Amino acid sequence: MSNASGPGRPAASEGTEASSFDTRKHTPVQRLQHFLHGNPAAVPMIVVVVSVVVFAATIGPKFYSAFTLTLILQQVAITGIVSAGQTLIILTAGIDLSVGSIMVLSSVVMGQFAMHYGVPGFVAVIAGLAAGGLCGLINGLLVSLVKLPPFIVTLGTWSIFGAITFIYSGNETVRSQDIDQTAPILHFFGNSFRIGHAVFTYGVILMVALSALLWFALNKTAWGRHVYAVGDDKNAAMLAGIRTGRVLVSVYVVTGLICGLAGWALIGRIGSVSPQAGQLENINAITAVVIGGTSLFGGRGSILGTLFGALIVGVFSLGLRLLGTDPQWTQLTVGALIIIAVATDQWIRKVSA
Amino acid sequence: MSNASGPGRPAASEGTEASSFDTRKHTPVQRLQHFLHGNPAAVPMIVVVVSVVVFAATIGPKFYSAFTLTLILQQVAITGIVSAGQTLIILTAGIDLSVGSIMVLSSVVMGQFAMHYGVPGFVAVIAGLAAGGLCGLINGLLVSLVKLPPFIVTLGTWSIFGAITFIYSGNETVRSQDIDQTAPILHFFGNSFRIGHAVFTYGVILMVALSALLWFALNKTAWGRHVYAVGDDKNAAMLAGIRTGRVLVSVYVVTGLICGLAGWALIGRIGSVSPQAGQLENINAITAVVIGGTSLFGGRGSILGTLFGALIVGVFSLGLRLLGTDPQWTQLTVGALIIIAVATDQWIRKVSA
Amino acid sequence: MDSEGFGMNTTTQPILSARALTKNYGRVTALDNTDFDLYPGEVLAVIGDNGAGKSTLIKAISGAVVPDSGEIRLNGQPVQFVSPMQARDAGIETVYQTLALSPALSIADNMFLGREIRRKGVLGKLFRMLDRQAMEKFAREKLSDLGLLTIQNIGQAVETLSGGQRQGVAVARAAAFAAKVIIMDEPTAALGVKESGRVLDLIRDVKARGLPIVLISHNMPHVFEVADRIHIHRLGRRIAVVDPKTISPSDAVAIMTGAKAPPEEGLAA
Amino acid sequence: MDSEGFGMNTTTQPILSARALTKNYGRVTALDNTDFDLYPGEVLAVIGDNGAGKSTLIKAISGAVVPDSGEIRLNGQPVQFVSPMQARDAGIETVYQTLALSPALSIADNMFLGREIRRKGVLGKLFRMLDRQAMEKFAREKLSDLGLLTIQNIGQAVETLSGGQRQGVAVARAAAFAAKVIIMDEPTAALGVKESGRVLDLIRDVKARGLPIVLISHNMPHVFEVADRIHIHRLGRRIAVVDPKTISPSDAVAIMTGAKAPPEEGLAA
Amino acid sequence: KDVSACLITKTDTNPYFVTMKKGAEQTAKKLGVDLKTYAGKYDGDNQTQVDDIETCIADGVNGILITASDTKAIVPAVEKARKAGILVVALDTTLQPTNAADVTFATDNFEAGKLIGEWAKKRLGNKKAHIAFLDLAVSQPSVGVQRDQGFMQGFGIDIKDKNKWGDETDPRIVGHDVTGGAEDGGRKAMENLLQKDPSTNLVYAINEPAAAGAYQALKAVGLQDQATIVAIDGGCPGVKNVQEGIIGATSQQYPLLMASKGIEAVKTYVETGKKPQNSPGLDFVNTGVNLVTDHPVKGVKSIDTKEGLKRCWG
Ligand SMILES: Nc1ncnc2c1ncn2[C@@H]1O[C@H](COP(=O)(O)OP(=O)(O)OP(=O)(O)O)[C@@H](O)[C@H]1O
Ligand SMILES: Nc1ncnc2c1ncn2[C@@H]1O[C@H](COP(=O)(O)OP(=O)(O)OP(=O)(O)O)[C@@H](O)[C@H]1O
Ligand SMILES: [Mg+2]
Ligand SMILES: [Mg+2]
Repeated sequence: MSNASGPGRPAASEGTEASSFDTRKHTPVQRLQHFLHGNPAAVPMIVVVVSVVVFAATIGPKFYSAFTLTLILQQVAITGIVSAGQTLIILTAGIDLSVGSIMVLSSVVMGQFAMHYGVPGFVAVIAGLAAGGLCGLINGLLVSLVKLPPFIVTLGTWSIFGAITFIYSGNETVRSQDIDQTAPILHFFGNSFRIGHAVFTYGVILMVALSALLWFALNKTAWGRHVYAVGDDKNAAMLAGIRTGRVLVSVYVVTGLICGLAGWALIGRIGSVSPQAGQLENINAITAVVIGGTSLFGGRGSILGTLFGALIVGVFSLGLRLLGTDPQWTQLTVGALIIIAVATDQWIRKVSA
Repeated sequence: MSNASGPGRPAASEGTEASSFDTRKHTPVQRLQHFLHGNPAAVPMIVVVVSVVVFAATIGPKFYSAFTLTLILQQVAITGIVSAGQTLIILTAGIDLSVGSIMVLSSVVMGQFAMHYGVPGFVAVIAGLAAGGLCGLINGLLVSLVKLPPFIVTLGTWSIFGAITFIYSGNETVRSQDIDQTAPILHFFGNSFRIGHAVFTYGVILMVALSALLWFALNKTAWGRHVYAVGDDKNAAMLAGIRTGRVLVSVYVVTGLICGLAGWALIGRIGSVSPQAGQLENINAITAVVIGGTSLFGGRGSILGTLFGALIVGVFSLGLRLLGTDPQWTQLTVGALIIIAVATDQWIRKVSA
Repeated sequence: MDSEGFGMNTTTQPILSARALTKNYGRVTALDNTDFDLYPGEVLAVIGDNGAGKSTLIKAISGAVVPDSGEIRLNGQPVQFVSPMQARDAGIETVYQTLALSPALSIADNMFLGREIRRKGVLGKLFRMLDRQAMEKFAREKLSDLGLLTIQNIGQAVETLSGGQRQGVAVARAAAFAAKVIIMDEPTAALGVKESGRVLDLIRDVKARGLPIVLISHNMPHVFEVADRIHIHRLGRRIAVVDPKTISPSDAVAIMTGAKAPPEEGLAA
Repeated sequence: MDSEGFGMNTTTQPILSARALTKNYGRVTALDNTDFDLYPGEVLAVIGDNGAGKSTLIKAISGAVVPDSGEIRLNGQPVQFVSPMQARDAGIETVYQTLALSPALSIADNMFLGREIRRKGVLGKLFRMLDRQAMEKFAREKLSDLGLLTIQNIGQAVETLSGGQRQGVAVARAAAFAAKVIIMDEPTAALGVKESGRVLDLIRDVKARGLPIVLISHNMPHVFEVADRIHIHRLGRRIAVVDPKTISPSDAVAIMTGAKAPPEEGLAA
Repeated sequence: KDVSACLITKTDTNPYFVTMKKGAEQTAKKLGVDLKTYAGKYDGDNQTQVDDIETCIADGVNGILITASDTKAIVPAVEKARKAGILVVALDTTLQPTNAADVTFATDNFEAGKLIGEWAKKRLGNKKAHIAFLDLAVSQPSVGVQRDQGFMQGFGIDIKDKNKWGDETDPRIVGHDVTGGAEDGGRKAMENLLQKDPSTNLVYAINEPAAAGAYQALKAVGLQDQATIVAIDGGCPGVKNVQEGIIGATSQQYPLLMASKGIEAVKTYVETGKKPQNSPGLDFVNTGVNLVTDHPVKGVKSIDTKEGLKRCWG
């Protein structure tokens, strides 16, 4: 009666004869593939480890030092945070092209409130986060109430939020020194602590904590199950009694808030508030999610995969820079990397299906 | 026995009783909706006409002149050509983020061949078109053989082709005057003729002719039917005996060639060969296709819709400029326009289903 | 038809009834002023040609589509469901023709979709953490109670199950949670002979527990095996209600396809 | 089983046969070293539980999946189809369980998918222009020849048809173009009583034209109504071939579900 | 002792920065300096430049040469590098504040704009000006703003807020449009503004590629003789265009010079600990701007195109 080893075997294998189907020997390779199939974040994790090892062997201690490795973490923190939000959206079979615009808009709101409206720093932060949440709400309502394709909605709001940022800020960059004097809380995520040579900014902690929190929410709460269900088959989820509209709106709002957090962390990272920042953050985030093994068709993927996906890009960017590669060649390599990562993932899934 | 007016009515309406289902009166509004539903390109066409009328009424003769209206055609020609290719891809349920890169790469190849390899102009053109086709072939093989999602493939090749363009050209701009001396054929599509005050460049003619040709191919040839079938339901198309792989590859190659043509037309429009041009052409093209009413899920849409979609963006951009709107506000308006256009389209389809 | 006579000529009151339901999809009339009645404890079969509007009827009753007009009553009280959630909360469980399962989620997750059990204490209250163990235990019990399947791993994804096993999960979910009514849309369409038999057994089990059941099916032998009354649907409306003990399957089919006029006393059965 | 005996103990040669076909999907064995034989002019029914591998078997025969191992012969000649196109070109037409229609295309377009008629002359040769008129005329003829449907507008999109009408288009397509063999996978699963009857009539028509037919169905009455021989599939392989005239439906089901051992002379029927 | 340095440019697609990179590489080779090059992904991409600076710190270089995309926003990262003992050399554009960098080899972009503004004013004489502004991007990166506002000041337009364009009310302004600093954007922007005012007779272009695009638009309607185009950069294709009368005048900058001086400064600093002297009266080393034109006007110093071609880049 054991069909534990053949989960795909349907009703017919329930009888005693089923055993005859399960006696095929599994080679170690097959077992590895099976493991990889069961753990979607495993492939990107392995790629991270392998690439660190390869770069360390090639470049030596300059790369393989606590300082450099934690530097990579700092460099991917913003993208890591934004792509955590992007993962939620893509899990619902959506896509959000406006994440970068929301992030910058939030940071600009924080800067303007703190510098020009004379409110305390934490009020400015709350205003910025609220702006992010509001942008997410607009996206979410257009997607769930007006039922427009997310690609279109966020293609539109990408322009709109971007334009609002420029108009609202008057293209003004707020200087780091001024922030330090008026509202140092805006720099919170830029502060760091050291453990030996390793340097961790609070932005890095935020990225890791946020990923852990979302992992918990996605896997251990009803909301998380609903997010997967909506992305998997929206109509089935609706018929099964899930309020799909609410789930969608909540996902876009949460992502908006996460982008707001990213905007706050961005101020910490670059010091100043610049309306010009983050113009490619949407592409970076989608790249991280995709390399992390989340399906653009929704319902399949993991937040940890995304974290490793962002790290892969970070490791490659820094590694190639330290190797002295030309920026154009780095761009070429990252392009090839995206394709190779997804092809590998696909191959593993196929063989271990 | 007439169920002509109720195509959605299934088997049960075959009998004589069916008539009882068809006696509902149809108001003029309903009839209009039905017409719009049957003609997917009608909505964007109407939007073009209405917006021209509104702008003409607001701005006056500065806008509503043969010269200005043909100027809009010139301005949208490049995007119109590229989005004709993009339409093909989106009809197969794909998306091509690399179209802009392919276009620029092709134009750079033409420039380099003509200026540095001393080959005759038409050979340079052929080399450029071949480069475009080759890029399309690479995309097509990755999509159809390796079976990677088109979004990922072209996200990767977007970077790759872009990097190759810069590496290959060494960022060198070829000046218009030098082209005129060495290979004037590269400027072919920049030439124009007048009819009264209306000015038509050959680039505009190319856009219109290409759209007409693709309209014919999509609607009047087996290949076109296969493109729709593959986008509609790839598996069904395969089982019905269509070589879906070949169809997909052919679509990507044709789109590559069209991007090559766009690269040629680009030289005519801007005079010089510049590796920096066309960086947002992929977004422009997707926008035009989407506003033109083609579904991102494949199988539904039309090349004429895309043509009107490109025109809508062109009309709005120029109209808003003439109204004296700031560039920022133009960006905001175009973003809103995308959302409104698609929402309208959706609404019409829903009510007239 | 008599859109007023909610009491009809039966002594008991219907548990679930509808009057004059209409639903148009654009120019297609899926429901055309139709009535519906389900009495306590009975198995009501709904039969009709392809496209007659059977699925739309039960979707309207279960909140999955909102009718354009008409009235629905549960235990005599007018109700208006605008989402499947509301019908479910009112005790009506439905097995849809399309099953409504999420392929990538586990069997237990699917059984509890939208009514998950949370952990006791702060983990559940504050962190809203799921009680996986309790859910899996319950799911396993329900599945084996019904004797429907012998699934080893209740945590495996539904997409790894065969069509029959999936149907089993959907049926078990409805049977486990239904408080008032179970509706099944073609629960045996994709099933083999053995699997179909099990679903019919389940229907008898549920009936024995006192719950009324609505069964939509094209399979006349199945219908005549379990139904107490048969609602015949044609061109978007109920044209007759017949008693399977007094009508032959071929006559029922003849009425359904329009080859034969519905009996005079059709609606009184 | 006898993977060598291609001649078997019948005097006529099978028109289509397979030996030792195996197909694995990852860890699932869909076909397990199975055989298959179809003789000229016969209606062969294939029955089996859900997931027994029936659809996979006919997909292997029709080029829609490539078996991992095994041999297929058409008229005694080994063939290897790697795409449905090739099987079609060899005269084998298939109605898939999923119908394989393109919803957005018209009925005529669907019927000619992959074998469109081109215009005469330069328009067709050079511009490869379709001859819509000829295609629509042919499609209308075929559909009414078969008496299957009364569709007014042959240019309407398949998505506007009901399930039964769609099935009709798929069946008509296969019947119109088949030169050697027609395979039908559950052609009546989603159909009402009347529509099912028409498909069974069509099967008899086609048989009368001398073409052999493979019919996969869960519906025993249908199977016993039209089949000349019944291939019983279980756990990925053919376990018996029985004669519907000498076996009762319940015995066939018992063999199929494993409740009864296959007859000794099972394969000789 | 081994000397190593980083060069971080705004982008590596604009020929201006490509030239700068080439210049730096040549000098580095000559002086035996180990040089790695980095770049942002678009004009205004501050984030990547921050990443690049950090990488250079991790790499343990002696000096960083940077053309900052956002001259204010980059400052904290620069401070970090200086704290790590690295000599930071700002090239092309001064940081805000200028002394955030150890050394600056720059052209004053505002000054460059002012030169063409003054030239245009004199060149136009008494004719009523209709000026079209072809700017860089909607996001108004600082280089674009400085050039634009410099031009206005040189021309005698009240610039209001010096830190943004578009707030001016002078009736001579036809309008602003953005070009992305490339030919296709230049052509479209010119067409749009010509439509707004067909009597446009003066065109300010952010750089020479945009100017080339604008010329195509003017030529297409036969207005190339009505309108004078001025630009900034001084690349060889641009100077040739001045020579042929396509562009009236351009402010030439010297990226090669900046780059080689930057490398030299790093080398000297490592060997002797000395930093170069600032230009008199300035808080940076001015590598100079020259107005290149074949139509000199009184009171504005300029060089002709022959001289310009000798000193051009790219
Ligand atoms: N979402 C929809 N949009 C448009 N038309 C629809 C929709 N759902 C159902 N219809 C149409 O409404 C009519 C009734 O469909 P319904 O599914 O209720 O039939 P049914 O009796 O359940 O048929 P079957 O036996 O095939 O399941 C059909 O003509 C169908 O095409
Ligand atoms: N593309 C596929 N990928 C993975 N597994 C598959 C695939 N196609 C079929 N299978 C599996 O192969 C087995 C046989 O499937 P098949 O569809 O041939 O069964 P069937 O006899 O036609 O069943 P049914 O009566 O439900 O149509 C099943 O376990 C099924 O899950
Ligand atoms: Mg139904
Ligand atoms: Mg099957």
